[in-house]
Amino acid sequence: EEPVVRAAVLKTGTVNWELDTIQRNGFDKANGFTLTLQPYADNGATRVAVEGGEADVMVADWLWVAVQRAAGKDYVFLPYSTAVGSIVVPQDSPAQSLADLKGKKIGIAGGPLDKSWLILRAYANKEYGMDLAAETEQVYGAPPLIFKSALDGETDAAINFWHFLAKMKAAGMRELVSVSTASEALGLDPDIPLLGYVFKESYLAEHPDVLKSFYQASRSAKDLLGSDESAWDALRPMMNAKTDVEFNQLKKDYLAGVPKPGPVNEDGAATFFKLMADYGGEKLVGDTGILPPGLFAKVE
Amino acid sequence: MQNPSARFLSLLCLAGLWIAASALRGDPSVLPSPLALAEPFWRELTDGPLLFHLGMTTWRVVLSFALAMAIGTALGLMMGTRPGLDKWLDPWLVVFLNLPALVLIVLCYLWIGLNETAAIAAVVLNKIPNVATLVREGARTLSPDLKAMATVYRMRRIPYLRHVVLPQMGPVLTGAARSGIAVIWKIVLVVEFLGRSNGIGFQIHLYFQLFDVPMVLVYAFSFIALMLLIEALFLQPSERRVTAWRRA
Amino acid sequence: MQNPSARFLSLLCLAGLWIAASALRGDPSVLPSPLALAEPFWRELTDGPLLFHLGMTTWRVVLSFALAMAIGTALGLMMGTRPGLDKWLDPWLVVFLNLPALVLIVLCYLWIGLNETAAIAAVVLNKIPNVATLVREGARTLSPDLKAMATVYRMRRIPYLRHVVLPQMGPVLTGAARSGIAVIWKIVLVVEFLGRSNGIGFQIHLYFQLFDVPMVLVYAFSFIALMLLIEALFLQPSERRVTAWRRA
Amino acid sequence: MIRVGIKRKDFGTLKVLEDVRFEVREGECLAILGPSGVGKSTLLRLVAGIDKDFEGNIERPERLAFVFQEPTLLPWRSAIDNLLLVHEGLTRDAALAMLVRTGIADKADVYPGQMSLGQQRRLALARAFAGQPELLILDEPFVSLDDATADQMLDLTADLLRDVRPAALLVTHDKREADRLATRMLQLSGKPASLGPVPQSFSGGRTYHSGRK
Amino acid sequence: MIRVGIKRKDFGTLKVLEDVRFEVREGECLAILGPSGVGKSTLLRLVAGIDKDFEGNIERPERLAFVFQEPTLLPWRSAIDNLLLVHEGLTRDAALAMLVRTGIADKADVYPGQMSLGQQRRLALARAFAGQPELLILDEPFVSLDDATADQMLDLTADLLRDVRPAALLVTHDKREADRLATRMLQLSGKPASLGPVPQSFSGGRTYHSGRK
Ligand SMILES: Nc1ncnc2c1ncn2[C@@H]1O[C@H](COP(=O)(O)OP(=O)(O)OP(=O)(O)O)[C@@H](O)[C@H]1O
Ligand SMILES: Nc1ncnc2c1ncn2[C@@H]1O[C@H](COP(=O)(O)OP(=O)(O)OP(=O)(O)O)[C@@H](O)[C@H]1O
Ligand SMILES: [Mg+2]
Ligand SMILES: [Mg+2]
Repeated sequence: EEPVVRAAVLKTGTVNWELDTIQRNGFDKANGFTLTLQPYADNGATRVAVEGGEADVMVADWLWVAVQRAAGKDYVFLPYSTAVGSIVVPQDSPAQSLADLKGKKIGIAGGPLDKSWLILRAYANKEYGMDLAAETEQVYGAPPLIFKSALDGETDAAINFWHFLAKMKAAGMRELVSVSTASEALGLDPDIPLLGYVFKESYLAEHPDVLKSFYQASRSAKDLLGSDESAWDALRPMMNAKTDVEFNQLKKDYLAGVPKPGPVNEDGAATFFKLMADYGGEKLVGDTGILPPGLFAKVE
Repeated sequence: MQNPSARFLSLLCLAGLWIAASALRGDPSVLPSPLALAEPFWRELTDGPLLFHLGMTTWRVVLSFALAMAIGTALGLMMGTRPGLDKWLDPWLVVFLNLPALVLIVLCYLWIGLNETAAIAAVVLNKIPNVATLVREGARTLSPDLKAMATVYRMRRIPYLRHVVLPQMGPVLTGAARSGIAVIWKIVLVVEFLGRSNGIGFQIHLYFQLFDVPMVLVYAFSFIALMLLIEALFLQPSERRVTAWRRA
Repeated sequence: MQNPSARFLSLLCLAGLWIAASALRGDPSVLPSPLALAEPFWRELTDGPLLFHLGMTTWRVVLSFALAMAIGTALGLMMGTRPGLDKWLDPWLVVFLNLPALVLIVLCYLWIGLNETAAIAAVVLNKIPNVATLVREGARTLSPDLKAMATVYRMRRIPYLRHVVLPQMGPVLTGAARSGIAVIWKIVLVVEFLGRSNGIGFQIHLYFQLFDVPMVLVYAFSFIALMLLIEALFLQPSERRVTAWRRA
Repeated sequence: MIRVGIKRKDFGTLKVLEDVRFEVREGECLAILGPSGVGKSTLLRLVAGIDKDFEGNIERPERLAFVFQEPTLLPWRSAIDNLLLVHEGLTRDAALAMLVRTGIADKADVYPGQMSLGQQRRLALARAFAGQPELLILDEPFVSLDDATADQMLDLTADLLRDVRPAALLVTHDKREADRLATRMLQLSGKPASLGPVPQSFSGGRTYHSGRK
Repeated sequence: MIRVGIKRKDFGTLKVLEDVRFEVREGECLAILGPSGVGKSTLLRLVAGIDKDFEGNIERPERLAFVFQEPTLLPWRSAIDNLLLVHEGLTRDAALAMLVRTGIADKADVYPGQMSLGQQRRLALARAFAGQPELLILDEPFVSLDDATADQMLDLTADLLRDVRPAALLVTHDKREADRLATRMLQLSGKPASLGPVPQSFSGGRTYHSGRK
């Protein structure tokens, strides 16, 4: 009979757009499995769900998955999105580059280990010889609070998750540097998917076909969203876009983050990992500092 | 309240203050006026899932409350009346009292599984030490004279607990119950957003992530309204009955 | 405890249970043994930022605790002794008592700004209704006879509060303080992870995001250890002194 | 019957009782006299088994009744409930009859806090008499009562002693009460206190009172 | 001096006092007699201003002392602190002297719970006498005391009345006490109660007691 794939998702997460498209268009059945969604209100809950065996797949960033794998968990990673953040400033801010943020206050949503923040630190160091962490003041906070305090001008610049960034840009904030610009300047492969679906190897061993069929379904959904405007209309209610500007910004940024088909560039990933280790330290990458083998699922 | 209208007027004042504040602030996305909440509230109530989520949360609150109060009271009574036991259990109480809700909840979910049992267990474990602490203090002040009286007249255990101990613990218990239900509901919120797919906590966190302050308030206040009702219809009348002797 | 060794032994038992449980479970990433925590704890303490974060959290806890207890006690006393006032303020109390911590914290951050004042205000506002509820119940049981005595002998306000009211409120206050400090610290954790850049709550959330259970436990237990020390060194001796008359 | 053999009773460094030995048979009433603070209440508490921290041993029957020096009622239960809750088999009618005999039938449904102290004391008496005690202990039961009421209560007690025939222990400062109820009298005195005969000056009863003025 | 003019005092439907009017001057002592539950304590509470819920008006001086029918001490403060905390100007020596005069000097540093009831009552007396009251109210102050101790307390009270000359109100069931201390006596009786002369049978004092046996 058809295997059931239970996905633990953040109810507000963008991954719902893709999974909903899969269900709506029957891409799961077409690929021989049934997809069910378990929505949670917090990312941590999705981790607990998969770890505890209450769900089979979740979305996580690959660095985290790498560290967990290095620590002995049998997680594997299937690319979902390359979307990265950027740092934004108010429209009328005098800042033109990271160097101008010296002595300013930056609001950061993901905490001190946020990937975007680490890449920007590396970039500032390389471009301007500047220690961004030391020469600015950081305010960490929940994404909505960072969103609000940036709009209110309480902070001089902000780094937020990408769907909040889309709204901030729609509200008139200006992108100072995009993280993809920064990573290119650092010689990183911009196609490395930062977010991905995470399965347990033990689960995949019991359901050998699931990985491939899930990947196919995901690709079908992405293709449809990339080619068919009307597919988006179905998603609009769940996108929480108040204006057309916001809606289009979200759509654009989403499509920009669709990874290329095909296997992940593992050397590029290793370089990336090394860089993160330099800036994020052991906390972020675990005590090995080496990308654990077998992390990226082989589907083609 | 002998006078329900005072209750009502007082709530109106609060709403008035709120309206004034929101007019002063002038940013409905951050401080919407209560009037602006009426429409989304009505929509969620009639068309939306509010009742379903409220039901789930209430059920969790009621169950955990009953369990936590029962176990916590028993534990507190024992610890308050038996110094020998207290000496041994007290450090445990301190540990569990100060274990962060987040930690306890995550551990419960990890150990028991991401299910209803774990959710309830997490809330109950969170709350028991709290109740036990309060009840223990109350039990320490039980009148030795009444105890002597009950001993002499060979009162049995159940009538003794019911008519001698319980009334003395009354204020502590109502205090513990009232603040307890509030704390429990707050923990249930956390439990829900950390690992349940329904309930007010789930919805509040959801709308918080969407930065929809009005909806956050709609859900928060739906439970508060329920509590105001329960206060007015059950807690206060029963408290009034139980403490009648004080005012007589 | 007359006998600190009982305290110590009892904690050892708890640790023993934990070691056994973790051995049974056999998955150190989910339930590490306390022995496995010793090394990272020591590292964080000597090399790492543990002391800094613990300091920040403790400072917030102490400040909010002092404010919340002072205001809450005053409010509770007034409400407990003046039924007229109680009638008016009670519904407000219920509302604030049941306002979810998350909501209050977010609102404080939104209205006051993402700063320390907002953080402390959020905790204090969260805790005041709790203290007030407990103290109010205690105040309702104040002995009318002693009050009559104090009236007749024209005792002044301050000695009256100190020598007549306070000792009667003793058990309620120690209960409120003990459970209060625990609740406050839990709220501080939430406040820290939602909008502060340091403190135990910030660290716990960080490690929770990394799903690093051992480090989460290290940080959680560092505060618990502090509380155990405070209990043993301050709370219990002072409680013992204050309640000496009961055991005499 | 009770058999009391107390070797010593201390409160910390304060020695209160030493070598107090006596027996009281069914139907007997032993009155204990003695100055304030000598240890009378302490002795009664030992006899009743409320305080177990002493050297010596005491034999007592199962069914006790104790009128404490203060009323010791349940303030949150009505007067009649204070009888009914304490005595399991007691019927409402019997309880009411006892309230009638103690003269507080009109207070049956009010709380003790709504009664005068004398009425509360009578309620405590009613509670003691409502059972069928094998051992009756009375610690100054008739203070705060006017003479007429005290007289009624004395009659009531005498009736109970005659009908139920418990072993009885009565502490009082009032010679008339002792004369009326007791079959024997002993004086508690000394530091630590022990029992002895009542001094002659005392047994004269009313003649003593005249010396007061 | 005090001037009492109570029109009526009810507890709900229970009418307790009606038309109670009297005056007491400095140095005078008015004894109030009456059966248990008639309203004596209620009257005293009105006079002291503890209970303000009545019809009528009462003039009273500022400095009061009240010996309640029950000791009403602070159980969490030592005996001597019970004096010192209540009377602001009182020196430790003066307080101790008062404890000596009431015969409980050896209990100065223990808690009330560690004292016998008679000792607690004497502490309450000491507290009342330690100030310089302009109005002294005594609600059955000498019960639970043996005759010798009661005698001492009576002497002490007489001394105070002579030296400090407060207006005094004494409730008692004991005719001897009233004879000894009071300059006037009134009887509270009836339902609702009002004041009247003491009936003849009572004023005979000891002769009455003989009728008891
Ligand atoms: N708080 C109250 N509520 C209702 N009734 C009360 C209250 N206090 C006293 N009473 C009633 O008022 C009457 C008078 O009581 P009070 O205490 O003044 O009597 P008393 O003369 O002092 O008697 P005793 O000599 O027994 O102390 C009694 O019948 C009593 O039941
Ligand atoms: N819990 C206690 N701790 C210490 N001392 C106590 C305690 N209870 C009583 N005492 C002391 O023991 C002695 C005897 O007290 P007890 O109450 O037996 O006296 P009593 O003979 O009943 O006096 P009274 O006639 O005044 O009631 C007193 O000196 C008292 O101070
Ligand atoms: Mg005694
Ligand atoms: Mg009286």
